[in-house]
Amino acid sequence: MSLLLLIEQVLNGLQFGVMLFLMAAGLTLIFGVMGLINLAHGSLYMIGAFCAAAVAGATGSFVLALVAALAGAAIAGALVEILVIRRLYGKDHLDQVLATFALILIFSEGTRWLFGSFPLFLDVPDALSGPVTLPGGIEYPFYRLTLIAVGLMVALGLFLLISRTRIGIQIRAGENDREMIAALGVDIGRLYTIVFALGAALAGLAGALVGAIQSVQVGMGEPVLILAFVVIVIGGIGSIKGALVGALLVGLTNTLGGIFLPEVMKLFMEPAVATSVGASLASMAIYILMAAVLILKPTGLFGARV
Amino acid sequence: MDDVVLETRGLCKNYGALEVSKNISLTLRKGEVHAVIGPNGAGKSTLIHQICGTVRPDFGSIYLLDEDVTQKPVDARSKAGLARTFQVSALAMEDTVLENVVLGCVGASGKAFRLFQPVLTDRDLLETAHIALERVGLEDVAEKRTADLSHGQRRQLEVAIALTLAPKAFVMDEPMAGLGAEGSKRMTGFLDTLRAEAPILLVEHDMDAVFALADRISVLVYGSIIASGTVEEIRSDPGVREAYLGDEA
Amino acid sequence: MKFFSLAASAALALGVVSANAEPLKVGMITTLSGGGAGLGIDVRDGFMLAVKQAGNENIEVIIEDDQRKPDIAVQLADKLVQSEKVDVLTGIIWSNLAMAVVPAVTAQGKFYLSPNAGPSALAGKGCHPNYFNVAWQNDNLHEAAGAYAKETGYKKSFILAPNYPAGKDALTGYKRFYDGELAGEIYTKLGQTDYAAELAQIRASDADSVFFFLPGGMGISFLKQYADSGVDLPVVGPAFSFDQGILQAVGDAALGVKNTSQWNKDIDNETNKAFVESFQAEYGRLPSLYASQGFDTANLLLSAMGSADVNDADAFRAALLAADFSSTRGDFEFGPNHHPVQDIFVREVIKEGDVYTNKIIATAMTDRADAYAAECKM
Amino acid sequence: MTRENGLNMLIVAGLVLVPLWAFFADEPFTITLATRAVILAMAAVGLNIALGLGGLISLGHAVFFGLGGYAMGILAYHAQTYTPFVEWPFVIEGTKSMPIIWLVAVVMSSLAAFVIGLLSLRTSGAYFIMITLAFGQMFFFFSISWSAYGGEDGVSIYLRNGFPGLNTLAPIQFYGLCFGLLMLVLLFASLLARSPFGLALNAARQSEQRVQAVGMMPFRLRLAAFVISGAITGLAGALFADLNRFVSPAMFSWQMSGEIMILVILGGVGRLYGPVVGAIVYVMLEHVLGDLSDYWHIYLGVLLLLVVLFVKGGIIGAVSGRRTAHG
Repeated sequence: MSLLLLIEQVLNGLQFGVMLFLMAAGLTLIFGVMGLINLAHGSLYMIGAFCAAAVAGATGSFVLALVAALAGAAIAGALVEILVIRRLYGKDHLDQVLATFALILIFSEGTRWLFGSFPLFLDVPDALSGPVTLPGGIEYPFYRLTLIAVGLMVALGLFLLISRTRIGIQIRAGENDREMIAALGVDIGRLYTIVFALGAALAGLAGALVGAIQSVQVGMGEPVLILAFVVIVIGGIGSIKGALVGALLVGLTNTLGGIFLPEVMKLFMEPAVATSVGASLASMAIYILMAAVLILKPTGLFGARV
Repeated sequence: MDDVVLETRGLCKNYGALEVSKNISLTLRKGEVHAVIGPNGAGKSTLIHQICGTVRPDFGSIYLLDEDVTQKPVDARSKAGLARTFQVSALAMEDTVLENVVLGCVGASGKAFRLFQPVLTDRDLLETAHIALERVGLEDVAEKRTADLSHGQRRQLEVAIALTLAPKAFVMDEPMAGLGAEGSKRMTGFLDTLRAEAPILLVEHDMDAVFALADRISVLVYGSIIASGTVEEIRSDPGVREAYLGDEA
Repeated sequence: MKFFSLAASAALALGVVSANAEPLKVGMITTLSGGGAGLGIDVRDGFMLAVKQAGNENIEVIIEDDQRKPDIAVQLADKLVQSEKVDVLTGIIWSNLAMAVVPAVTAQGKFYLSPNAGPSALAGKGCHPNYFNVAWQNDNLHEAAGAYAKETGYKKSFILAPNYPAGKDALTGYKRFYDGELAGEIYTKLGQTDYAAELAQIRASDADSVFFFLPGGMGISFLKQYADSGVDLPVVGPAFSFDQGILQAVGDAALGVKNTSQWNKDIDNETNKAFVESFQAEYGRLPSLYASQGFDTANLLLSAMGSADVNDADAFRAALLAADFSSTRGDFEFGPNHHPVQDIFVREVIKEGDVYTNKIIATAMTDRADAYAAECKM
Repeated sequence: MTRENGLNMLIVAGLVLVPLWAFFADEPFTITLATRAVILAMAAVGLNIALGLGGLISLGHAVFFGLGGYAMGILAYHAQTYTPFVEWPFVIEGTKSMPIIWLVAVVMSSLAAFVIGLLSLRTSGAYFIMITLAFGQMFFFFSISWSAYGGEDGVSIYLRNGFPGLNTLAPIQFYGLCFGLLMLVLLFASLLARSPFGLALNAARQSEQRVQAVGMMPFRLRLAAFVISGAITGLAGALFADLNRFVSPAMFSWQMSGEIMILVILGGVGRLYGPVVGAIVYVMLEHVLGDLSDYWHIYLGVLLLLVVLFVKGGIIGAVSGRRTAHG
């Protein structure tokens, strides 16, 4: 395998990881601040993609589609927080898991009821379509490159938001000591709604961005949701830095594992079997990674609290 | 010394730059109550954690009946004869008082992996449990849910569970806290009789109780033992008066 | 108690019970909710359109949703057989669900007509006199793709499919008729939606063509990313990723792609024309491959009903085997293992006005049966 | 007799009478549904030991359910194709005998639970939920690509396996077998809850420190509970596969884990009969709502949400009026 191909594959892993980060960041924030396990986060991803597809279909503008995705997911997130999630903060994880599982059912079938059972169309905008040639002669899709850039910018923005702004201070305080922020005179209810909507918006953005190169359909959120959980658990629940590191780890493991494991297997067995066994191992790779991390560090790489 | 039951030798523990235990050596002998006192933040809790095994010391060792238990986990120390009561009650709040005490009996009897005989029909366990309850005066509330007990009653329950272990040594973390004057007095009387069964390492803020019970007192300030001796010696130690007792006496 | 009996009798029933004759009861188990519901809905709509057009009062169809879960499908089959006492079952979309349901159902003496799934086990050693496949054996469309690749003169194909039995069958089927070299052979994760890594491998290889089998959302994702990757090799695939329901979501990315199918809306015969027209009129959308299969399945059944009584199993079986109905595909007959012997076409994706659809450009295989018929003993 | 006990007896009576009525009324499908409820209940009773007594929120119990299913699928597959399961170093034949299949199912799922527990119980809280989920996904993806036993297609068994002295093909007899096993498992679970082990496990859930301080290792208690829990769910898996005469990777999916958990929560966590009520209600809902609309998942979702938000202690908690399961 040539070096150029390897570099291209690393870029692919990076792009996948960065998109996972958008999902995982919201998930980990919500867990960190409110102590909530939100299985319905994948539904917000789906809502983002559907909003984008609907608006892009109506207006033809990708920028408007992204705005719609952000707004749609944020509004859905805020609504759900106020109507349902709010009542779950005090409850144990078990109730949260069940209630948010119920939300998945409602969102998925609701979306199917509104948009039908067939996938929706959402495409890469013309300005970003097609490949570009990178230094060294690598041809790489421009859109994916853009995704990496957008993801890294959002990550940077999140770090700035949390380290520099007033709401960031409140979020950090909330992660450390819930009673403290009440003592600081912060309206906790409002803070929680904002954090939830922020997480939802990030998920919606990810859904719209990824939807352009994938299939916009009901149920698209759950596989990503599970991966995002793997990410935040590897990184340590509640840690944005952990989410970023975990997302890149998972992205790279997933992409590179899929390429190298079959090759490695070919050293031991005949090609046809190796391809199949290697592919099976590759599909289990990230879960093996996660189990290994947890066995060595039971609270993840950057996690403090249990 | 043959009659030493529990001993720490040169315990050191740092949390980053903060030294919470500095070379702590102390002994607990047969038949005595050895009180450890000191201001808040002096490192009393960390000391107890190390003795009971929830925190590992950086240096130094802990001996229980001449056996080095420094590397042993909590449950092994308990099995070896160390009974502990907690500062903040650690009880199964949803269970009844009796069940909590029986839990101690189960641990002591090694019956934890019996899967079939209902625990509340095991006569041996029940007898031990009832005796323990009677001794601390909780017999009347045996069937009550633990969550419904008063703060003082939970203290008593902690002691009752410790009794079921028939330990070689007690480590008690503020057993008087929240008891009130009357309860405190009764607990003091009870602990006074208990020392004959097994010696008590007592961490306590209630100075009346300490002076009434302790055979020896060690004073812990900023992670170090600054003085150790009989009640009289400590009362008259100028260093102690200055560092600690001064404000309270 | 009341609850149970209520539940058992509250199934959706269509058709009118005729006064003198006991109507033939058909149980349809198909996927109507959750992922993949689009396919089940098409099969159901195609089937019911034929039933409606026939105006036959002696047929009663009970439709159940399997949610694409094998255990639910088995449970529904039990219900239809035990409580509803149906004579014929049909409707299942997915091979794994078919494998869960069909052997047990046929063992109980019921007829099963498959409108879609055709796993190799049921075509070969596990064939059964009461099992008829009206669509295709699973390998067929892949074989046709391989034959087309050979015909076109591709010498180095890069082939990929998900890592599950149908995926392996697909690659095997393609290789059965394709005789060039392989530039690469990849099994992807089932449900995978990002194919960047595979596309990089395709680009890095010296392939002259790409064959893929990625049903549902996987195929949509692959095609969009393929179009965006700058790889410019000809693509061949089975019809599943270029179906009417899916194409609109793929858009321009699919234009020009060759795919193999036993049906298309432009097959020139009266039945097909009427079917396409009436389906559009009834449901307001173009019919899909699956709809045509549902439609044919119903017509096969109706034709058998016309000449035999379902209670006389042997006669009814013979009537089914005769396949005396006019198919949307034109010629239609069954082979000895009760799987179709039919022509398979090559289609190209085109745009008609605003709608993406297919047109037939060639015939890949004529009178193709399947590779497993010889193993079938019945 | 408390209201909860009364309710429990009512449930048992229902589980006896409804299928009997269905038998005489010639409604075999009702018996099939009841069998499904009883088997799912058993899987959930298994989970309830880890979840209710041990406080271990496992989102990976489908692993054991699936292993039980595959134990049945693989053994019966070899028996029906007359191929030995293992040829070397010694020949092991497949079997169509339920008792042997159950034994294998229980042993396999216990072993898996032991290994998974050993690794997972080092973590707690949300991490435990997620690591068990990860193990589930590993098994799921492995089984999908394991072509020897059908991969995603699964394994189909043409005839239900046999039990000495019974005709398991008759729905009522197979139901009786499953019901009998459920009763045995419930008896075992009730003994376990009241045993010294149950007391200690339950206490470890409430205060880990306390249990350690009286000389027991919470880790070992939990591991034992996890193994017992996995074994019961595994047994249920073998029965479930036999009910469907089919096993596939769907039994390993995380939705399956979630479903088993829903049964427990719906009925009441930590209550002996909670999983049983949960399973009965769930199977009925699945059935009734499924007929109402293609979009019945919405109703199911809303219903579950209402239970979580407004009904403390699940259905049993609501009916019996006692809000907590213990004490």
